Amino acid sequence: MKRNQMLIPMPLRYLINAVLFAAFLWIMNSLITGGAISRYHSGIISSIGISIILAVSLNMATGYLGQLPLGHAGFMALGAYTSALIMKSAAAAKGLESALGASYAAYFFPAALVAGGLAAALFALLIGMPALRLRGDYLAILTLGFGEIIRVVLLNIDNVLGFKLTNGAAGLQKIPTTTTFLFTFIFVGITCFVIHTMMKSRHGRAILSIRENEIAAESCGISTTYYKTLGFVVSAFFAGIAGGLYAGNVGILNPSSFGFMKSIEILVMVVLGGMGSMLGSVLSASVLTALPELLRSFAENRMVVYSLVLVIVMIFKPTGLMGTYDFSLNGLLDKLILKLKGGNARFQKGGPDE
Amino acid sequence: MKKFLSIALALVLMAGVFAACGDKPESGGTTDPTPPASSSAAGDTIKIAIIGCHTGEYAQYGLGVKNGATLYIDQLNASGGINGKQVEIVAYDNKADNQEAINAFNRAVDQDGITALIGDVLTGNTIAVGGEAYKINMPMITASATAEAVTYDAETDTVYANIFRTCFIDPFQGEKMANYASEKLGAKTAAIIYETGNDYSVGVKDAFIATCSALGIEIVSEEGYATGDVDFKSQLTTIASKNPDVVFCPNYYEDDGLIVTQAREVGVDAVFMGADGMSGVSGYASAADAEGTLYCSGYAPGSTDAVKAFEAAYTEKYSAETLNMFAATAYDAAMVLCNALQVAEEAGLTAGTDEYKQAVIDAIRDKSGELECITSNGYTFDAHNNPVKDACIMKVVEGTETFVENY
Amino acid sequence: MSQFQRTPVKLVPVPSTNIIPERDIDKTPILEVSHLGIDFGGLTAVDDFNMAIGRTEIAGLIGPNGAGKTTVFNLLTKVYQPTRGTIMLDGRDTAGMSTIQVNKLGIARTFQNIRLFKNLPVLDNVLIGLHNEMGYHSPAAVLRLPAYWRAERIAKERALELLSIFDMRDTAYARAGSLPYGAQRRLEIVRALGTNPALLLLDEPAAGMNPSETTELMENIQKIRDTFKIAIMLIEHDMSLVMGICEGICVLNYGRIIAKGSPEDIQSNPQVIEAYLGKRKEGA
Amino acid sequence: MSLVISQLINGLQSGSIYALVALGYSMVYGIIMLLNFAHGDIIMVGAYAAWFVMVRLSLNPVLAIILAILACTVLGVVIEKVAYTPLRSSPRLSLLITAIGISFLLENLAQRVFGAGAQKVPALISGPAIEIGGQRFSFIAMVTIVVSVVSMALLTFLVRKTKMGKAMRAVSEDMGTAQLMGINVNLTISFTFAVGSALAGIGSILYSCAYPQASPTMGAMLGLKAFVAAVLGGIGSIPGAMLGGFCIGLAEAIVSAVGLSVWKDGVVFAILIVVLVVKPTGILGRAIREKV
Repeated sequence: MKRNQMLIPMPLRYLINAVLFAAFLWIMNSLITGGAISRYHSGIISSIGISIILAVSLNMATGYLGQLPLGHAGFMALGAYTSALIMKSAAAAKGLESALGASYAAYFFPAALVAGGLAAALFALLIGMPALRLRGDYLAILTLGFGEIIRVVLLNIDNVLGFKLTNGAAGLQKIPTTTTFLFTFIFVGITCFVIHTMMKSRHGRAILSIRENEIAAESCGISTTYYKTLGFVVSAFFAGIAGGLYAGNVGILNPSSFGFMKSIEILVMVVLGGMGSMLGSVLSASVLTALPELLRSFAENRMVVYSLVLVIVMIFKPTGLMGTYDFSLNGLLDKLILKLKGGNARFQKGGPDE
Repeated sequence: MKKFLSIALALVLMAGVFAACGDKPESGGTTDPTPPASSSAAGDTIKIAIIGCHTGEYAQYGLGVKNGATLYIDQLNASGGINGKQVEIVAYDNKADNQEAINAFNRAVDQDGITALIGDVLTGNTIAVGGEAYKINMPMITASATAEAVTYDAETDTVYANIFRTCFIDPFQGEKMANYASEKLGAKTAAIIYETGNDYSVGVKDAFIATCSALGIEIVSEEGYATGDVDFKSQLTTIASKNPDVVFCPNYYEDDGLIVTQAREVGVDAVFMGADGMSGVSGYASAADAEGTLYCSGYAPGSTDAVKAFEAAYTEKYSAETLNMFAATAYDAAMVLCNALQVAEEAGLTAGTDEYKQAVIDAIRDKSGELECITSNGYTFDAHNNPVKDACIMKVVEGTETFVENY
Repeated sequence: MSQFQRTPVKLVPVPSTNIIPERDIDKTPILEVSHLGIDFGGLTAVDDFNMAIGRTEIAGLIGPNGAGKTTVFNLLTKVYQPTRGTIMLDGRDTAGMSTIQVNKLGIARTFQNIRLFKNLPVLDNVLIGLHNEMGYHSPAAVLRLPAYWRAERIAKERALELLSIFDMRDTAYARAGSLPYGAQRRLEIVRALGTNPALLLLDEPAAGMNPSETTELMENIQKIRDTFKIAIMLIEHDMSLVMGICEGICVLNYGRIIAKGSPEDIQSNPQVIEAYLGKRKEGA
Repeated sequence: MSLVISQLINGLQSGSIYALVALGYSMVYGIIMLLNFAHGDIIMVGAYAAWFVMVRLSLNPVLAIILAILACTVLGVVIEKVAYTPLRSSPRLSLLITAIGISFLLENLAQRVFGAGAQKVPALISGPAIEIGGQRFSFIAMVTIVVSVVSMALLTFLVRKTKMGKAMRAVSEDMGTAQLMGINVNLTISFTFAVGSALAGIGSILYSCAYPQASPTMGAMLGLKAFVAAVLGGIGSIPGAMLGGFCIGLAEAIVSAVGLSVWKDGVVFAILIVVLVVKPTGILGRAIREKV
């Protein structure tokens, strides 16, 4: 019986996807640099990419880990401020520009993004260690509180430090606008890839087992605290990266941009797409980011619609629109090959990696 | 891994949708807006954008600006437009979000081919849009963004030559009120209560403190509160114990109403002073509590015939709720901008070209002094593109806000 | 955390019994419990519980409803921390350890109210049981290094072998929650076996099974003991199962042991008959 | 000295309102283990109701008070029936997300209906300041403190001494068993929501007296802080909610009094974090053991 085997072998699957993704990046990038896609549209596409990173990373904590952190925007803020400060000081150091040429931003920006991600991850670790011992609602309220504290600190830290760091309510201004389509989507790719490969491993299964049944997970020898923290920290890391991209996209940061409202907006994307479905998160992040631009009437009633979506989805389809379904191009190819061969072998999912 | 594909598919889909869907902007209030012209503004109309927060918490400011500017342009169009060309408005709502503001600006430039911009409304949004506008030298005039950083970057000592405003800057109001307190009220001590999460409050407060120390007014207490707070009694109890001559509260009127009410409750009997955000405070505090409260404003309702005509025209067309100071400054901003556009048109330049933009910018800066504006006798701008004009001092007398003097 | 070295069960092609783990060489008991007790807010749920289980013994824990049987399991697996007494596992005191630690030391269990990972495939349920048997680190997983592929391949083979004990290989890709009730109980046993235990605790494994399923289960429990050479302790209300396969039986009533011994001893013990079987006698 | 007393009264006044709201949180959490995010927004609806009755309908304050409390009570029960009952057997996460959704729905609907700006609520209660030993106490502050203490006493009586109270305690202990014992679980849960929301209604009246404005987001931060109060006091405990409310109110007053008012919100959430880490059951709460 060969029915559990994948017809396209594993490394080839990765290769097919990598080639297609690279082709997508290249085509879109040349369209943008060539001017076929206007600055307005490419700006929205970048926003979509940032939303995707946020939704996919929150899905890690909500959909896979089964926790409800309400401070995702706080982690985004940490990443945004960290990478913005790095980019500002890099821009201020004139020597860098002469040493590395005009494209010094291309060298620095990824490093600044990763630094932003690490800052968010560090704080997630600090807050996660006590918070994740608590169950459900308490974690939600604690992360909410933490998000608020981050906002208050960003507002007032300058008064304590005695020098300008975050620039308080006026906001951090004149951040180099280095976010491009390519940067955004390379990081979208990295985010999806890392979270996907992580979830299809023993670590990912441990995280899922916590969502499914924490007591049973412990009885299987899974260190639930460790894996909760891991999931939480990874989620925060990518939120931090998204924050950095956001900072580079708008060029100005205000603490008020990262309030509770923002966290809820990301949560709506995850819930609508289906908790536990990466594809769902990607699709709903794209649609919910683009829709207000497309439909003015939607933009006005956006928040009412969002809140209704939360309630209605939970009551009538708690799994979200996509459920936990995830699309696989190679799976589709497998099916196609089977059909072409005329074999009547039933298609079955298989392998550690789909 | 396969998710990459999903993303790719989703995005290609999205891009397709965008390309296919040339969504119309909000109706600008002019004569029927012609369908989006691909040939930018070179046709029979001159396109300008109005960007601001038309929905959400600060909607009354954004709508005031939009309506005020639209009112002037409608009047202008009715009287023949600019050299026979009609001015067409494209209005975009930025939902008070920086990212949305930039998106809206890019859309106005790329899709609608605007020649100038009136906006943005909130300071943060204006700085975000200003960054983009400066890159392409797009003439821009804001009626409401009061932070110094909108037109001038202190860090690099750069003036954003393309950006102007018709409202005061934050430091100006703080300075004016400190001077007024010293000169007219003879104040020796002052206390401050301000909203920490609001750059406007912080900006005015900082200037007030700086001026006070120069004038020898002692700041006996400096209290902050968080956005959304409604209980100020603890801070006010502290202030009451210091017994200052004046209490300066550079906040929005709703908070100021609560502050004045609670202050009287805990026994503060000092004079309250505020900045332009205080306009409207009389609706949120009893006449007795608010009696004598002073603030500066960019516009004195009902003070002159021109102002009265504006108010009548405005209330005829729009709700009186949005008739605020920024509606008046936006009316002026539209007047200043249209005057400059006329200069550029008369010079025979082609809209959209660099020379055209520069001509508009030069005209705003140099040719606005003679205009009959409603909040100032013409506009002249200082080295940082800020208007040089007096503040109107307003005072709450028996529950109504009355004009005292220009100061 | 210290962890004593157990030789992991080799990848034996089940049901072959050629390779035997070495842990059964000496004859000391795998589990020794003395004076174990727990109070819930003044109420004594279990008191003075003493028991020893041999290395490859099948032991039974019976008693009327509410006697405290499941509480004993929860104490042994540290879901509850005992108020009194000691639990020695393979000669080591488990005082202060967590559920996770005692599992790593060799106690695995099933639950009275089934606790499967319902929305995951059957195979993944078993793979989660095998979690600690796979050694690769997260960077290896994310970067898909050879260590990942190797460990995953071996674990998958192992999981399928474990499933074949109960002839469940064909359901490997079905959702665990979609299995029939009996199969879910069997899957819990397979998952527990995945953690490579020295002592397997089964909480009412035959609940909800029909007589033929129960007979099959009895055979399988014995087969597991013989194959893996492990000790098994089970809570069960089905007396035919308990009397049929248990070598030692412990009877609990009101949190205390009222009788211990072989099935024959227990069946003839008057106290047990009074407390437990008495009902049946009256009804007969 | 008088400064200290004034600050204490300030703290007790805002603490009383937190306490009333915290009671509602605590009761609902105790009975269906749901963090009812919408609870704070019920207060917002109460304030708008009072405003609507007095300003738009021009009726007298007593009627406004009664109608506002009634509106809150009905709204609480309707939310429970429409949004929470269908999800009673769903995972806790779904229920929590629904509660957040309801909270947002109320806020945004209020914004669409009444506008984003604040509405001034006319004085519902007024009276002269009371002077005791040369110290001036605001009339409203005194009323607020007294009303909330009386409400708590009544609630304690209701839960301890009445048949409905026994049913509430039984349902919160074990819903299934309570049902087997012939208790109408649905009715009991609805009743709990009604009582909790009525308390929120009283809170909204006191709130409108102290801070005479109604705005769409007024309930959000108030609700969160009241929840912190409930957790601090021990969730599920009536005196705990009261104690927690006073503690939070006083903590805020102290922080403001020493000149750190900008950190007020931060301090409240820091208290929450410390409580959850050090003693998750709160000051007067008891541990809930999950059945395995």
